[in-house]
Amino acid sequence: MRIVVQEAPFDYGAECDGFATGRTDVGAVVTFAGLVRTDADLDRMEIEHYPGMTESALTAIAEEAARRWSLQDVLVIHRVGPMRPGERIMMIATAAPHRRDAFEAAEYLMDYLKSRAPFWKKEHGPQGESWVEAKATDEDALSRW
Amino acid sequence: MRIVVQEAPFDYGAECDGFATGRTDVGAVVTFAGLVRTDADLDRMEIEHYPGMTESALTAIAEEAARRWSLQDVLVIHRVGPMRPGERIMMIATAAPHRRDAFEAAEYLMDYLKSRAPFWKKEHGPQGESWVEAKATDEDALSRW
Amino acid sequence: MDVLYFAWVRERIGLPKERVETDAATVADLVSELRAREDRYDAAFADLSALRVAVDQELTDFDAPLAGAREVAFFPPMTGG
Amino acid sequence: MDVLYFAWVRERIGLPKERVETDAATVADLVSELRAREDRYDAAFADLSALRVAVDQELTDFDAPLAGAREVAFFPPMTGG
Repeated sequence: MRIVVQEAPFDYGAECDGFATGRTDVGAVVTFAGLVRTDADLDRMEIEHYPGMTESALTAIAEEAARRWSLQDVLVIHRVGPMRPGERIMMIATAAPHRRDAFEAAEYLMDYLKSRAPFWKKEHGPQGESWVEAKATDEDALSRW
Repeated sequence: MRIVVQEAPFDYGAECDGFATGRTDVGAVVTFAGLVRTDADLDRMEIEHYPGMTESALTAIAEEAARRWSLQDVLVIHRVGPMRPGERIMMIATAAPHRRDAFEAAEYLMDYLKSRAPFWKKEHGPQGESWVEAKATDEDALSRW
Repeated sequence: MDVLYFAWVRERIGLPKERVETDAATVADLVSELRAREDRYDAAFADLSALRVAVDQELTDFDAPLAGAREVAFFPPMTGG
Repeated sequence: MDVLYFAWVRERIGLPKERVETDAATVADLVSELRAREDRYDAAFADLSALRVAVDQELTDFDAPLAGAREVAFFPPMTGG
């Protein structure tokens, strides 16, 4: 298990490649990448976090996923600080013997990371800046688990 | 949309990277890689397919996914021929504005690809060779959709 | 029409593809004709629940009509992914 | 104890962190003390349903006890991913 919180960009391709290399007990790898998306005029996004709690919250979420599903590895990388549209904000990866475990664990990680890890997004555009509001659908997503 | 059936290995990392690069309308990328897994003595696996129908079946499955979910791109790469334990058999990738679409479409693609695209796996080990049998759970997985 | 066999169906029948002249109205009729030919066909088609069929590269059922069909393929349940 | 503020809570109160001497028994008691201080605190804590709280870096509720707590943090619902 590897949990990383950093300002620097990460190499999504290399991380995916490393996750699906060199093991004969892994049958299924699922990865997710979250990108800075914009429908409109977004100049940049800024992500604030709670140093210390961020790492422990992500670790607790990943450990719970490893308890619930049969997983061989879990990776979470989340950036903080300023980012531009199209940049990668974060990624997760799961490795499991079977695809259902890899998929469900990945969705669980994303649902909890979204609403239970201390990150806050602020958008900066020509109309000024505003904090991204949490969506009711993201809170509702937790009731699946 | 890109559908590839080939004998040669593919570059999972580079494909993932390309899928999550250079677009500001994509918020979520999900990828899946299937590997040759072995609990026991497996020397190699061989995948047979039905040239012509394979490509059209995969295209139909991907097109149906694009109808059901809001997707910006879909990729399916599936190898045929001989493969050793640890090698990558196939991958899919989905890109969408939101994570739920990317995840559900990826799971749909995998469930249908597994049971409705004309591939057959044969395992070769010290005890001889045998065709992999389809699992009832894979057929049952289709009832979700 | 062309009749194709894949995986263990191909191995039991002993060939991947053959040209068959037939007036069979349905896939099931074609199966009956093939089974009557030789033991290896009879054995390969003994349990239809273990087989799948495609007509002109589309999955279908054993009661599907064959009118106009150019290619019929028999194979076990698929195991991709 | 250390009291931390994040995102718009930090902006409204005007600082990221402060040392608070308090005998508050619960988070809610601490919130009442802070609101009584100044308008900017009162405004930041006006709608508790829009806020989340962590005690010693663990998410908890506003009725959580503060005995032994070293660090309390207030922030809006999280928006990671």
